[in-house]
Amino acid sequence: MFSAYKDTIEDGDLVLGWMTRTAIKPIVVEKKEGLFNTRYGAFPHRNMDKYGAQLGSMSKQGFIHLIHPTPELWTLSLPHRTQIVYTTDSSYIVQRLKIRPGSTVIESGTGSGSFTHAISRSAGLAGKVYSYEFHEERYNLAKQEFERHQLTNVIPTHRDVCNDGFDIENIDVNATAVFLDLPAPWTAIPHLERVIDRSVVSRVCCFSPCFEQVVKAVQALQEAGWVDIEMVEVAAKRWESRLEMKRSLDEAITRLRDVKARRETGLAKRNARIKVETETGVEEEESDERDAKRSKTESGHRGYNPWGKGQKIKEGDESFEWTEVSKCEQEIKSHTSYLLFASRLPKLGEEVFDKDMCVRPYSE
Amino acid sequence: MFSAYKDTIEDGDLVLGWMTRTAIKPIVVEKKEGLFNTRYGAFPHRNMDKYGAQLGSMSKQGFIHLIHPTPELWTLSLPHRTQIVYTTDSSYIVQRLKIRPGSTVIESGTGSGSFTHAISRSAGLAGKVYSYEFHEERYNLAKQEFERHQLTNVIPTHRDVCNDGFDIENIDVNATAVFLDLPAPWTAIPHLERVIDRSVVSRVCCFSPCFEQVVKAVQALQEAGWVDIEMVEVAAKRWESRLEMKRSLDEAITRLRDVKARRETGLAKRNARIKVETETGVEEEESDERDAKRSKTESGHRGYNPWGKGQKIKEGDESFEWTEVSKCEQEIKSHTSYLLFASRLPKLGEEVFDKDMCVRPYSE
Amino acid sequence: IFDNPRIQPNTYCMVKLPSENFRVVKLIPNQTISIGKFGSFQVNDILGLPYGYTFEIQEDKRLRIIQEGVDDHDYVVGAKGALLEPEETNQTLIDTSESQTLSMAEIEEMKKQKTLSGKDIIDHVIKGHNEFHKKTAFSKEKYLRRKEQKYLRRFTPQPMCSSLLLDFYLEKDYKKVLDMSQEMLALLLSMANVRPGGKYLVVDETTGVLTAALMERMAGEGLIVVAHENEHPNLDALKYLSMPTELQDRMIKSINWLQFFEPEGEEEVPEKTPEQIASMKPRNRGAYFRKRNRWLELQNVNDLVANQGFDGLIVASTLHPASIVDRTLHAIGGSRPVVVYSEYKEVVTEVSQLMLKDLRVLAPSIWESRVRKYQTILGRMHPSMTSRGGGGYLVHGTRVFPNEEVNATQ
Amino acid sequence: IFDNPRIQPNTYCMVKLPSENFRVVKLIPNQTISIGKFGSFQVNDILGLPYGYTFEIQEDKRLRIIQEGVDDHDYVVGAKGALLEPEETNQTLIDTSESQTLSMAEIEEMKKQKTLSGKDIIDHVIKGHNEFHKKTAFSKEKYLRRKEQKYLRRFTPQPMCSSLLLDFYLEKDYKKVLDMSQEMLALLLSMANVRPGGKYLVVDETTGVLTAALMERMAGEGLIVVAHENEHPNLDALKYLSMPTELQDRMIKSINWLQFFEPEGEEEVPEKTPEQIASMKPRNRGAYFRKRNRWLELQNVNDLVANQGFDGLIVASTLHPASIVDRTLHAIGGSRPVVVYSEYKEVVTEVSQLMLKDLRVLAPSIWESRVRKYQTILGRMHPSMTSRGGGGYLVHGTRVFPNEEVNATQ
Repeated sequence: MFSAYKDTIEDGDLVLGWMTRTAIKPIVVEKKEGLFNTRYGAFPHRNMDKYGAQLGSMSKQGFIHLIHPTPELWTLSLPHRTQIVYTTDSSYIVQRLKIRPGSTVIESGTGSGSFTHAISRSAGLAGKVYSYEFHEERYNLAKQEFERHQLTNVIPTHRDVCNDGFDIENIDVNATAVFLDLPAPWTAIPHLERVIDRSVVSRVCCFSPCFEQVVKAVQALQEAGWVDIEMVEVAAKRWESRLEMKRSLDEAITRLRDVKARRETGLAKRNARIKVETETGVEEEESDERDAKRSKTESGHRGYNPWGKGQKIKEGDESFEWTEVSKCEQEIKSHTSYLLFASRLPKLGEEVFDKDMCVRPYSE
Repeated sequence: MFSAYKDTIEDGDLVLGWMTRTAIKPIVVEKKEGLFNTRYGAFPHRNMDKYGAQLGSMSKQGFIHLIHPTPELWTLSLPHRTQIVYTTDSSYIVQRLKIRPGSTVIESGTGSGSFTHAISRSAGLAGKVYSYEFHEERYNLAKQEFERHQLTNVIPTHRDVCNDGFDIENIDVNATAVFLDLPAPWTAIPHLERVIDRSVVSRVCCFSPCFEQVVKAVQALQEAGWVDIEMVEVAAKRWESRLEMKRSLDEAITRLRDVKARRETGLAKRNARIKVETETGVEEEESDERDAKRSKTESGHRGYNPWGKGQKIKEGDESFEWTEVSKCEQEIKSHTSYLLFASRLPKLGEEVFDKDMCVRPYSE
Repeated sequence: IFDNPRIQPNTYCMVKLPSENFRVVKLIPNQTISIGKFGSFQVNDILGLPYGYTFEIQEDKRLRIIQEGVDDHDYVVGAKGALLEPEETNQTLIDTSESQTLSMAEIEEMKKQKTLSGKDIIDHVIKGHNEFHKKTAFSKEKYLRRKEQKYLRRFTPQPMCSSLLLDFYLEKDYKKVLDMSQEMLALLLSMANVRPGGKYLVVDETTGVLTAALMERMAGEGLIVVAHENEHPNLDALKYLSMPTELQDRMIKSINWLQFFEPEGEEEVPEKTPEQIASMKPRNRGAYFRKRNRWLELQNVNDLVANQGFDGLIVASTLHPASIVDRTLHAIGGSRPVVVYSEYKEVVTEVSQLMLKDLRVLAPSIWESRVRKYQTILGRMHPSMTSRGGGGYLVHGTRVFPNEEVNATQ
Repeated sequence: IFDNPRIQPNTYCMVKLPSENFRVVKLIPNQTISIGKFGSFQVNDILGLPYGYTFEIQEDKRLRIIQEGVDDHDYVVGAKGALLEPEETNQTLIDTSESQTLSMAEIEEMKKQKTLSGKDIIDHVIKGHNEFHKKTAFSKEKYLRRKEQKYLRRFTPQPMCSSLLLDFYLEKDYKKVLDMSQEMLALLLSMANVRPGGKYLVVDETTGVLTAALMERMAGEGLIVVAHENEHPNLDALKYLSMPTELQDRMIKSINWLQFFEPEGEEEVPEKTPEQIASMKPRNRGAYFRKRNRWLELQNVNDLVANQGFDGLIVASTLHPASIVDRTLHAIGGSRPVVVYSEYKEVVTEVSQLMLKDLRVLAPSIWESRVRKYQTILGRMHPSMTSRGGGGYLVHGTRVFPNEEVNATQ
């Protein structure tokens, strides 16, 4: 599922049932008896044929889209999204750690396992992802999920890496990329030396919400011989495109002229009526009140109404002019965590140097 | 100058000679003999009549605009702009510190005096700005400038406030707003108690580039009884509007079709020629080369050229379609300083409390 | 000048709640003000006290003043103590709804017991949470903050000002202030060089918050001409400021776009002689003065328009701003700022493009300012995890007089 | 698979200089490479060594490896020591050009003396600066960094990769990569779900950097079809990667828009019988195979187009992207990502608006990601004072199949 696309949905396949942007539910297809019940209607699994299809509910009242999982969409479908590494962070981490097909990666902790999916995808079937989790229940859940999702390159381990390190019995981990999402990364950093590949450049990223954690991690990295230590933040914003009605100044003036004319007409009428009323002895106050009400109705939406005030206008309605604008999401994630990167350069053999610690002079 | 606008330029007035966005020079007008020499030409002061005027140079080769100073434009005209408080920071500080007409403000250090101008403007003639500077030369320069600019509400003081505090002999400072742009604000904070107005809410802003400075300042503020301590950052971006040419897919296809047709025509001609050449014995290679050159010319800008390639097109040229876009400045100021705000609540008289430290029960 | 450091009767006041939300209340003496689930307090108890203090509502309705660092942040700052150890891990935490041994009904019952303070309830809730001690510092912090927001019966009166009005409308309905952030308002005021004595032509679709901010910066001197598209401008927000009506009447003049562009269309109200006035019925006399003053005001505004008498053009409008700038620029004095705010960058881009082509404006630039707030707690400093998107954009240019002779040769 | 941890002969290499600038060099054995004012080095001296180490050019041209924390940041990190005390003030500093007692000529002379290292020169310059000890920590830091950039004869070879290529083009001419930042490239690769074995339809106007990044993520498996508007696509950047030509030929296929939309216009190259081929002149035989292969490739691409065979559409183009999406969407498989990058938000907004109206795309969103780097020096941590503006935007949607029956009733 996560290592290649399918077109046809078959029994046992994972489908994301897309109702809205914020309501995406994973479905494991059982064509015989499966039924996906939502507030948009019921969807029998037997109707799920094709990834990408728009599927009508049994009652034809609603629909969903049948979406193929990707690590990014999977992240969106998780119920508890507070602990996850967002795509803007995770994509940057993958690029900076140079996680490529064939890479060996360490991740700790596993957490919800959502970032593990992204690393697994990028490391490919030729790569390996060692994912450590100290919380037993979370470890078990993640392990089951990785199996269900056939992330065959992921090796989950139940471990407190801060105390017990990253070594795995009988396995030479030899990682080139390390991601530490731990409350106290500085306690785990010294253990890395044993499990990174010292014949090439290794890279680490510590993911910490607080500044003070970063400071301690920097110290630990320096002490452990890591170089090119750099902290960054990723600031992400999502936008939606929209159409805003273009209201012209001339229309506003025309409308004011119209309102004025109608008020004056009303006033003239009113004066005429007052004259009549005075003659007939009807109280002026009462009539004033009536006039006020009437003029309110008149100056409502009956006159020149260039922008459809009081009407229900659909965005983009061709009777009006529109401006294309972009609108930022209402609430932005202004901070996820600080990202602290560092590299560990490979060991140099002694043969490289001469006695002055200079690179051995070149000889043909 | 800085407390009200003038329309007419008179002797002794300050004019900002605006050449470009990055070349703005202050001029003190001496109508008799003054001459403003620039690479855009020479501009005799006697021609400077009106603020806002576009003034041609003597040789009519160039022009400048005669701009009325404001604190913000003055900031732009300073030669050394590394030490200044940028307008996006300064405007926010003024708003958060509630600097209003009549406010008494403390500023330390004076620095280039550019922020002093903004505070002075906002505090108005009814307000006071006590500005402290420890660097004697800078103090002298600023003092002279404030006098020249008639910032009559500014009281500059040469002082190391960290060691010597803010007291001024025979003056009851009683400030309600404090701005500290110092390397070690925590050393100055304890001195504030003596000079802030304890009958109302006082507000402070510490402006520090490094995180570690902020941490120390937070400690000092807490110890000195300040509350509502909040650190913020101001991120500013400047954009320019631009027109980008809209290049349609159909035009691209038409162009490719045109190129192909002309190549095929060329090819047909060439084949015909080869036939002739073979008969006449001229070398094929030579002819190939000639053809290559010719076809290069042909496929250049002679054919269908929907976007004016190779021509000099002015942005917005009406022969083409354009999209209105905004472009961020090439280099943004991604950090100026951290802004640390806090409030000092007024002293409460004992009469406010009852014995349980509750507000005295209400009695008619 | 309309700022009073002490809480005054019959004024509006912002009340900050533990949830960080604001509520606007009018302080009518002898009344009781309910702040929802946070309880209620007597207006008289806070009158005359300074703004800014946090009060806790006691079981007997009396108010106790909270001292920051002592009572306040009991749990959060108290984290310096033993409660929150940042290096703890939550290795063994199993957080399900069963972890809380207190039932909703029990908690509700506690809330009704007036002898328990919010702090007491939180203590009980924590004790009832089986797994609390296993949480990491961060989840403890989050959990406690959520509980504080739910149970603490505290409130902080703050004086009304343009910044709080923005916060208030942004929360209620951000369209009412065109999504304008405090920092963008602040930037606008500086870029427009607002100060006492200025004369500003203003288009204000921020329910009057922009005009309120100008009033704060002008301190009773100068003129604000509000141009608008309806019969009256919507400056509702002004009512929340404790500003004398006389001052508003003197400084704020309104004119609709028809009156602005077609002043000749307004019927003149000719001056009457003292004799004529003396002979009027009192009711008619009042009407005459009102109309006559309104007429004189309009003439005054039209004089400013005709004589480039404005010290700045400030536009925050959904009515096509590019046209507004194009057609009102002639009223602005030389070297004065022109500032246009919009919720959308696309709108200010269009204005900027127009200004770039218009020789009457120098150096238009689009500005965006965004403030990022931090959780400012020693040992656990970090930027706020979430914040409002948006905030708006502005374009600033300077009104200049093109020199035709110069531009012909360029 | 084309990453080699050791420096290889005849490959391109990025050389980082003390000024933080990059230079691209080709490592031809036995040659000397000049890195401008920083000196020059022998290619052979670094061949076979790992990337990432920093070398200092000695007076005798030999290279010394710098150890970070020992040799490196001598002054800047050394600031932990006595040199820079952060609480110092510059109260008495008078910094004029006279403060430096060394003349330009003297400094130039020192630079020519091969026995002096960059560090020695900086030491001299500092000693020659009368007022240096009076500077604040910050100005010392800034001053030293400037001098380091000027005098240190150091360089760091880095392996070529898409990220460095972006840095390189952004500095040289950002238009060549459409102002794309590393974080936006990274986001694009994730949103497009790029992985080994995928088949992507790509419009690449980033001089091939985008294609290079795809190649890195695909490791030799899958297909990249590059659609373009000229006779050949511009994928210049690929040449800098040490990637076998065979691999490129196998994985990257190009097609111009005319061939894409009017495949019938291409003249068929019919298969010849073995006898026919055997009877051809060798030169003609080569031409036949070339043309025939090209023809088969085009048929293959057209088959993918006709059968919704692509696993993603990735557009980074200045040719009207909304039309490109509209008219190529039919070629993309169900539930596959559609990702469009542009330097301008206005352009992706238009694409997003089109997608919103097009039932073939689900949930289009515009994304902006901006990385902020910090000066990561303990005791003086702060964000970089300046950084590049721009970086670009992308819109992401998912290709779906509208159900006409369902949409008719909605």
